[in-house]
Parts: sequence; structure tokens; C-alpha cells
Amino acid sequence: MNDRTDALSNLDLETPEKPYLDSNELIINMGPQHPATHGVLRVILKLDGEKVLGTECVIGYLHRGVEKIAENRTYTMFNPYVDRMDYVAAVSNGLGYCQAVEKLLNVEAPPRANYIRVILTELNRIASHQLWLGTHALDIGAMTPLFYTFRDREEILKIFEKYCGARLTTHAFRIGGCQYETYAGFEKDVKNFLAFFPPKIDEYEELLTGNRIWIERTKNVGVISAKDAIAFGVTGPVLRASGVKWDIRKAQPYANYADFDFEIPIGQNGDTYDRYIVRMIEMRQSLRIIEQAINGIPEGPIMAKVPKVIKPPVGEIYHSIEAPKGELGYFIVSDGSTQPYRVRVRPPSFVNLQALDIMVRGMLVADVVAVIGTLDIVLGEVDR
Amino acid sequence: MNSAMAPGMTPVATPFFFYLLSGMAILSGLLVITRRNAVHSALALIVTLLSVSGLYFMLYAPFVAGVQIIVYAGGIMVLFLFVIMLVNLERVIRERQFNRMWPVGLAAACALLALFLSVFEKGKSLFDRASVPLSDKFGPENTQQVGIMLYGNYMFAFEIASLLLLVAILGAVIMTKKRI
Amino acid sequence: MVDKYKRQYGSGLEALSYLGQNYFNVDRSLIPDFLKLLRDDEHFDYCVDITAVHYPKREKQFDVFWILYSFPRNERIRVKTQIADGKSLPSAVPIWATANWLEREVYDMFGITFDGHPDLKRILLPDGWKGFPLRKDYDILKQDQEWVQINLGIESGQ
Amino acid sequence: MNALMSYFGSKQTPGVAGNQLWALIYIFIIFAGVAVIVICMNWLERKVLAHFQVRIGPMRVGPHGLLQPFADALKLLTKEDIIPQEADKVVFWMAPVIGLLAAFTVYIVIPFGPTQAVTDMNIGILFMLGVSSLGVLGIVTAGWASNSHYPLIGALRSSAQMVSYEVAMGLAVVSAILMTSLNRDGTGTLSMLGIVQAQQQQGIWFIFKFFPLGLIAFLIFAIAMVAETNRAPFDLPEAESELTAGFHTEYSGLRWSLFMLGEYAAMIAVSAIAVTLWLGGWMRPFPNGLAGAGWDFFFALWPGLTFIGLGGLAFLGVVRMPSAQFFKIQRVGLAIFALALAGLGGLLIAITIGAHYSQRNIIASTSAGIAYVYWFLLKVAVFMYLFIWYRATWPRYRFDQLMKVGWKVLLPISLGVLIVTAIVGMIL
Repeated sequence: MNDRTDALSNLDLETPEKPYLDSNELIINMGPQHPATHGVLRVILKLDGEKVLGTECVIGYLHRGVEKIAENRTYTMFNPYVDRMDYVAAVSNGLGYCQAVEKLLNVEAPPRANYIRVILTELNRIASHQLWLGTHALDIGAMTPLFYTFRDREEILKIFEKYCGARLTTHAFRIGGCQYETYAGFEKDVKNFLAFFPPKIDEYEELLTGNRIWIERTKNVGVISAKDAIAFGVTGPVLRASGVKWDIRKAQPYANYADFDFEIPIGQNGDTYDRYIVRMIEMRQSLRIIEQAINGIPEGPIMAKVPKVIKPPVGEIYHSIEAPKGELGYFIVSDGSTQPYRVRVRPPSFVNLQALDIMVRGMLVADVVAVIGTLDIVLGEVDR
Repeated sequence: MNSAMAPGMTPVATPFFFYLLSGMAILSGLLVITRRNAVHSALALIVTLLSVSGLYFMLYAPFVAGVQIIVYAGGIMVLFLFVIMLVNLERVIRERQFNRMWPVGLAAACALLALFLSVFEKGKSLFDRASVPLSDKFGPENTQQVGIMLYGNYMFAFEIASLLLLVAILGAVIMTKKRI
Repeated sequence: MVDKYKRQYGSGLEALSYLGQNYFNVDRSLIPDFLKLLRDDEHFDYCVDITAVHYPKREKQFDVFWILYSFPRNERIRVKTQIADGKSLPSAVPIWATANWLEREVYDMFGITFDGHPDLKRILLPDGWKGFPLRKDYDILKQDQEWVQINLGIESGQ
Repeated sequence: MNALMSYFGSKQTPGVAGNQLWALIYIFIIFAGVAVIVICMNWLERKVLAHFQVRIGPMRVGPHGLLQPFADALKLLTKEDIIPQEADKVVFWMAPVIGLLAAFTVYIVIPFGPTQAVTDMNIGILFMLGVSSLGVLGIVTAGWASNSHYPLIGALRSSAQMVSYEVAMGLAVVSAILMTSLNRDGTGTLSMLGIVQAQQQQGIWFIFKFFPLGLIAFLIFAIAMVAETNRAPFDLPEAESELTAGFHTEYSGLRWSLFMLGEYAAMIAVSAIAVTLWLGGWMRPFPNGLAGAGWDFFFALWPGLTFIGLGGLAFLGVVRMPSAQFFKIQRVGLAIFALALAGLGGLLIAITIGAHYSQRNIIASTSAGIAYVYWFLLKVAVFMYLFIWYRATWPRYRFDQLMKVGWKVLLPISLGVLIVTAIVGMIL
């Protein structure tokens, strides 16, 4: 495969003034098989000793042509495919897609369905952040949080499994509402989780938040200013850690997020530590939303009146939601047939990953790992 | 406290170990200058240094032997390797191993050898050739003797040397670091 | 805002709305200037997405979309233009840094080139791949057999 | 036979006494013992780490995974031996051997007891520091010989790290050596035995000497020794998430296991230095405060009681094991293991009691020797546990931070401690 040399020849980054000893720049290939790239990401690093002079991401190893598949499936048939993009936040993916098609059809999901959707999506946000925390901490060298977070993530996955039979690729929602009524004991399970989880967050924080080494490894590492973050289209916790108070759940509420009272945490420095803190607070805020939702869940139908064969009128729609990783958008073009003419997914991980280069320039190799972790990318979504 | 020269201690197979160690030192010394690969040379040099350190042990000079290991083999050679690994070896390997100056170098080496031999011959009378261990002349503990010598008789020279080293360290830091 | 631009650009610009979402249909010739105006004067400082749609039967085969968002206005907007196959568009990288990868993906999938892009090459597909998979004439089962045989050492990828 | 028996009752280590037979026996015991301890450490580390992390660790091979390390060793020995094509074959082959040799050579001067050492050297501690500093050569050459970028970066990191921390480590050691000279005739010693004997004579472990000076020097050493052995949180040379496996990325099978053996042997060796220098070496707790034949006997019973206790723990495992037929073999195995442990404990107690009542030289010196080795190893075991604890708790330092800690924090403090110790020593 000669795409290695191609990639290297395109890596024309300016070299700093010549050092006294004529030592070569080191070019190392991080990935596609590497313990810290969270999948099959390949980063070509140009190093001066340990210092990063520049990076180049090579992606696409997991490209499955999701957007092409969509054009050859009906609207309903495509629904399970979106679970396979960001496979740690499958519920969010499904919500975004279902709502986009509902918008195109001009139907509203009934209130009870919206409540179920909010509860499951927020649970999924917590699960996604847990997975992020465990792997991020492992990248920085702390082994133990990984096991703690996976232990507690299990409780969420159990709820998913009981609700829809799947743990990871849930396919929980349908166009127009939810397929399944909540199972008996759903309310109890969720309430148990609400009581169970806050002490566990304290436990994670005890291991990391005040830890000197953790602070040294994350403070002022991978800094991205608010201006740069916006220019690079970075969204989600990464944007908020840079001090931009923007969350689609608040800015342009979808489902029934407008009914709930919650806060958007923001950071100041835009460094890895702030992103860590922001996500930790987000988990607590998600718990708040779930608590309000489970207490206020109304009775009623869970499915809107949707035709058996979904044939939206000709037109195009863009709908986006706040996925755990950032803005997840669906741009759907309908030609009036049963199959979408074009589905474009705006993946948060893909866009956020682009900022890796400016975040790690001038830092050390160890920081690249920390920053990849803190961007919280899922390669299934980057490559689609 | 026991020392290496306690009465009960009897050296084993001294000539054998002497020839083994000096043979190793000479052989690896030759390897140092004949290997094309600088890392191999450096490794051979480490073997030389360790053999010489073994010889020091046999001369009842454990302190010198220990310092030889810790400073040369453990410290300086590691830095050597560090630097060698960073420079581009491929170019070095392609170059000629000996340049045109080698007859001059050989002549200089022979002259040095002659000098050593003459000093050895002339100075024979200075050294007692009786087979007493060297250290017995100075006292029971070689290490303590080294300390007393360094901080007593040669205090001034020692301090001058350390000052020189300090200047060298500062110079190196200033030369390599543009911004302190 | 709409009126102002209509006056400025005349027939090159159409302001439309569908299901409550606003979009501009603009002429290809307005493209870099209008996007720049939107960013500088109207604070559409966040480029959400750049994508394209292929209509093989039309003369100008491609619709290219810029989905923009403005933080101060809390408003989304779409800019849409049509170009023919083989024609290129000016790159939006100088306007929004994020356009870099997004345009690469459009190039990768549709073969639309962007002038002034710093590093326009394939992003998701391998560098040597032939064909642009999201065009309508590219069948879902189609693959670059030659590439698969050379690089993966197998007869077929299916 | 004479040489064999003359050792008992001797007041010198075999090396010093010129007793080559016993020197060889000790070398053999130490080699085999370290290998066995490393294997046990492997099991213990996995088990302890697992329990830190709400897991249970190895459970399948043998009862409670007791045979796991042996299965691992077998697997590593039989694995295919891969040498990368572009590697420098000779150096690649030599590197693990260098590391292992350096790690094992230091054991000849470690005093497990006043006579329980291969030999005693005038420059014991210097020799230990010197030889253990050779261990870095194994890592550097391994990284270079692999001819690959990750190992090279690992090797560069490790050489810089080990050379840097050796400085602070050496200065901390010097302040302990200074303390040995605070006796009547004012001469200190570099001999490992001499350092412990100095603590015995002064009636205090050096960790408590001139409180807090000894403690600070000890802590500096304790930090530096983690860095020296490349363990978490200073495990940058083999940082998994950054450099895959650092300097041994290209190694597999037997060669890889030699690195592991070397790493654990080095961990034990540096812990032994710490124990010797600051924690009174082989001495039992309160040798002066709780003196007398009764106390001696009480503390001499500890080794036997420990093994009986371990046997009891294993027996508890037998009782708690499910009663299904499937576990029968495991139950029997664990019960035999428990009995063996308890039997060993009983034997040790018998020797102790025998030594208490009998005057035979061989029993008395054996009993004393067991006690010395026991206390020494117990103290080393505490450090081993700490190594695992660190690994479970802390994230990894970054390279520049590591250097900062080494040069800007540890080095000035250790220099300061050295100077203050010298001044205080002169005044007193």
C-alpha cells in the first residue's frame, strides 16, 4: 500500500530553526492498530524528539458507506443502520434520525413517547460519558477508573436490554414514537439507578479530580480557544469547555427538553481538564433530567399516526440533536418515494477530530493520546 | 566491619581471571575501532570498561572499580548510546572506515606504546615488586584511603576539578538552551 | 436581511423556506462572497456541514449545501447552489476552518473539486480509489475491483 | 563436608570467609528464589490489582488461579520466537540478557542476614547502584536494536529517565551513608552489611534518624526507585497508551519474559536497598526496646506463624469453594497447598522451639537465619505491595513533568537533605 508515502509527502509542515545537532525528525505512525486511538484511527505524527510538529489523520478504515446504504433502503429499513455509527450512543443516533423523518412527514411524537425518548437518551449520554471517562483515564495511565465505569455502565445497559432487547445497538425508537411500551418495573429500575449513580460519580472524581498527576496531565493540555473551536465547528462538551454556552437541548429544544430544568456546564480554558469537568457535570445534569422525566411521565399512546408505508413529500430537511459527542445532524432529501433520495449525517466525532491538529501542535506525544481521548471520538461515526 | 581483604579471603585462580579480563578488554577494544556500526562499538567499549573494572577489583581497589562501573559504564556510555541512536547511522556506515591519515595514527600509537614501555622500564626501581597487595601499604581500607587522599592531600586539586566541571555544565546548558 | 441581499444580488439569489427551515438558493457565481458576507455581517460563524446531492438527469448535476448556524442569532440557514459535473467551486476553508475535511468528503464522495483547498484528496476512501460512490450512477454493489485486487490481494471485496 | 558445616556458626558471609561452596549454594538459592518470587509476584500483582479494580483476577488455572503464573511461564517459553527482519540480530538477542544480568548481579551483595549473603563488599552500595545502572543498557539496546520507532522513543525516554533519577537516588543514598559515620570512631561504610550494623549500633533505623531528615531522604529514594524500575506512575518507557509497549514492543515469548523477569528482579533489588539503608535490613522490630530472650523467642515465632496463617487462609478458600463435583480437584489441590503451607510453618516453629531449648549450633544458626531472612523479605514485600498500589491508583506522568520532578524537585531536596544531615551530624 503506497498511501503511507503519499500521506507523508503531503505533510509539509514548517520546520523550526535548525538545531545544533543535525538530528532527523521522527515520523511515527500511531495506529491504525494502537491501544490509544480508540479504534482504527491512524495519526501520522511528525516529531522533534518528543515534541509534536504536526499531525495528519488518516481515517476511513471503518467506512461502510452508511449514506449510500440509506439511498437503497426505505426510511424504516434504514433506521437500525444509524445505531451502527456511534455505537456507544446508539439511542441518540436513533432519536436524531427518527425526529428528522418525523419533521419531514410533519408528525409529532406523542408526549409519552417523548418522555421515554428523553429518559433513554439521557441514560445513553451517561453511558457514553462513562465509556469516555474510563478509556480516557486509561490513556493517561490510570487503569482503575475503567473498571469502575464499566461496572456502573452495566446498570444502564441492563435497562436498555430490558426495554428493547439490545444492549449496544438498541434501535429503541421508531419513526413516529416508540415501538415498545415501558416494561413493568422500568420506573423502579430508573429510580434505582438515580439513587445508585451519584455516589459512583463521586467515586470517579475522588480518583481523578484532585489527583495531582491527573491535573498536571490535563491542565493546559490540548487547549482550544472559543474562537478556534467555533471556526473548526467543534461542538458538544469540547465547545462548552472552551466557554461557549451552547447546547442544542437549550438553544433549539427538540423532543420535550424545553420542559426540563437543567444547566449547561461550561469551562473557561478549553483544556483537557475543563472538558473532563464539563462531562462530569453533564452526567449529573443528565441525572437531573431523568429524575424530572421519570416523575412526570404521562400516560397515553406512544406512537403517532404514521402511515404504514412512509412516503414523505418532496423536500429537504436538516435536523440536529445534542448527541453526547456534539451536534449530530441529519440532512434528508426526499424525492417523494419510499426511499430517501439522500441522507447526509453530520457526525460530531468527524468534525471534532479535525481540531486534533491545532490542539496538539507543540505538545508532547503523551498529550496526543490525552487529546484523542478527550475529543471522545468513535471511529464508527467518524468513518460511517 | 569486614573489608575485601579480610584475612580469611583467598583469591581464586588469579592468573586465570587476570588473563581472562585483560584478554576481554583487548579484544573488545579492538572491536571498538573495527566495528562499522557505532552502537556495536559503544557496546564493545562497555565490555572493555567492565573488564578493566574487574581488573581493578583484582588489584584490591574496589572503589575505583565501582566508580568505573557507575560513571563510565552506567552513565557516560548510556549518554553515548543516547546520542548515537539519534544521529543518522546509515550515512556513517556508508562512509570509509579509515581515512588517509591512518599511518600517522598508527605511528602515534606506536610512539605512545614506546613511551609507556620506557617509563615502565625506567621506573621499575620505584615500585616494590614484592607480592604484597597494593592496599596493605596504605592501610586496611582502600575506599577510606581514597577519601582521605582526595579530601586531605589533594583537596585543592579536587576542588579545582569540581569547579571546572561546574563551569562545563553551565556552559553546556547555556549553549544548548536558547531560553532558560 | 433577506431583502437587503435581494437588492444587492438581484436574481442570483432566492430566499425560500420549507417546514420552517430557511434556505437561500444562490447562483454559483456568488458563492465565496455571499458566504463571507453571511459570516462577517450576519454572524453565521459556525459552518455546520457541507454536503452535496447528485441529480444525474439535470444539466447542473449537483446541489451543494452549506448548512450554517449563528450563535448570536440562534438561527440555522442553508445555502444551496447548483453546479455541473466537472466544474469546481471556490473553497470555504478561508472562511471556516472546519470546511477542510467537509469539502474533502464532498470531493471524495461526489468528485466535486474545490479551488483553493489546501489539501484536497480523498478522506474516507483509500487514495488510489477510482469512482465517486455517492453519485447516483455508482451502484451500491460496485467496487474498485482493481484497487481491491492490488491492495488487499483478494479477488473481490464482496 | 567440612566446608559445608563450617559455615554454621561462622560470623562472616561465605564470600568474605572464602567459603566457596556456600557462596555457590547462596548464588543458586538466590537465583532460584528470585525466579520463584517473581513468579509469585506475577500472580499476586494480578490478583491484588484485580481486587483494586472490582475484578477477581485469574481464577481458572488452579484454585484461585494459583497455577496461572506457571501456565503463563509455559506459554511464554513455548511461544514462537520472533526477531524482526530489520532488527540488529546480535544486539536484539543480547539486550534482554544484559538487563537480566544487571538485575541479578546486584543480589550478590544484598544482605538477607548478617551472614546470609553471598559476599560483603567494601563498596557494597556503590556496587549495587553501579550494576543496577547497567540495567538501562539493556533497555536502550533493546529499543535501538528493534529498529522501530516506538521502541526507540521508549529507549530514549528510559535512558533519560534512569540517568536523571539516579542522581537524586545517589544523593539520598549518600545521606544515609553519612549517618553510618556517626559512631565513636567517626568512620562510615559503604558496605551493605556495615550499614545495617551501623543502624544496630546506633539503635535506630535510619528512616527515623534526625527526624525528619532520614524520612525525607527515604521518601526521595522511594520515589526515585519507582522511576528507576520503570513502574507506574513513571512507566513512560513502556507507556501502553502512547508507545504500545515501549522498548519491548518487538519482543515476544522467551525474550519478553526475560525483560519481565529483569524488571521484577530489579524491583526486588531496589526495595532491598531501601530496606537495608533505612529500614534496618534484617533486624526485627524493636531489637533494643523489646530485648530479652522472651521477646526474641516471640519474634522468632513469627515466620512459622505467618506460614500457618497463610495455610489457614488457603484452607478458608477450600471451605468457601462451592461443593459441586466440578470443583473437587480444585478443592483437593488447594487443601494440599494449605497443608503444605501449614506444614512449612510447623517446621519453622519446630526449628525455632528447637533452637530455644537446644544448644546445637546448626539449629540455632538456622533458626536465626530464618528469622533474619523473614524480616528482610517481609519489609521488601511491603514495598512490592506499594508498587502494585501505585499502579492501581495513579495516572502516568508526562515526560517533561517527570524530568521536572526529577531535576527541579527531588534533586534540590536531596542535596539539601545531604547538606543538613552533614551539618547536624557534625554538631552532634
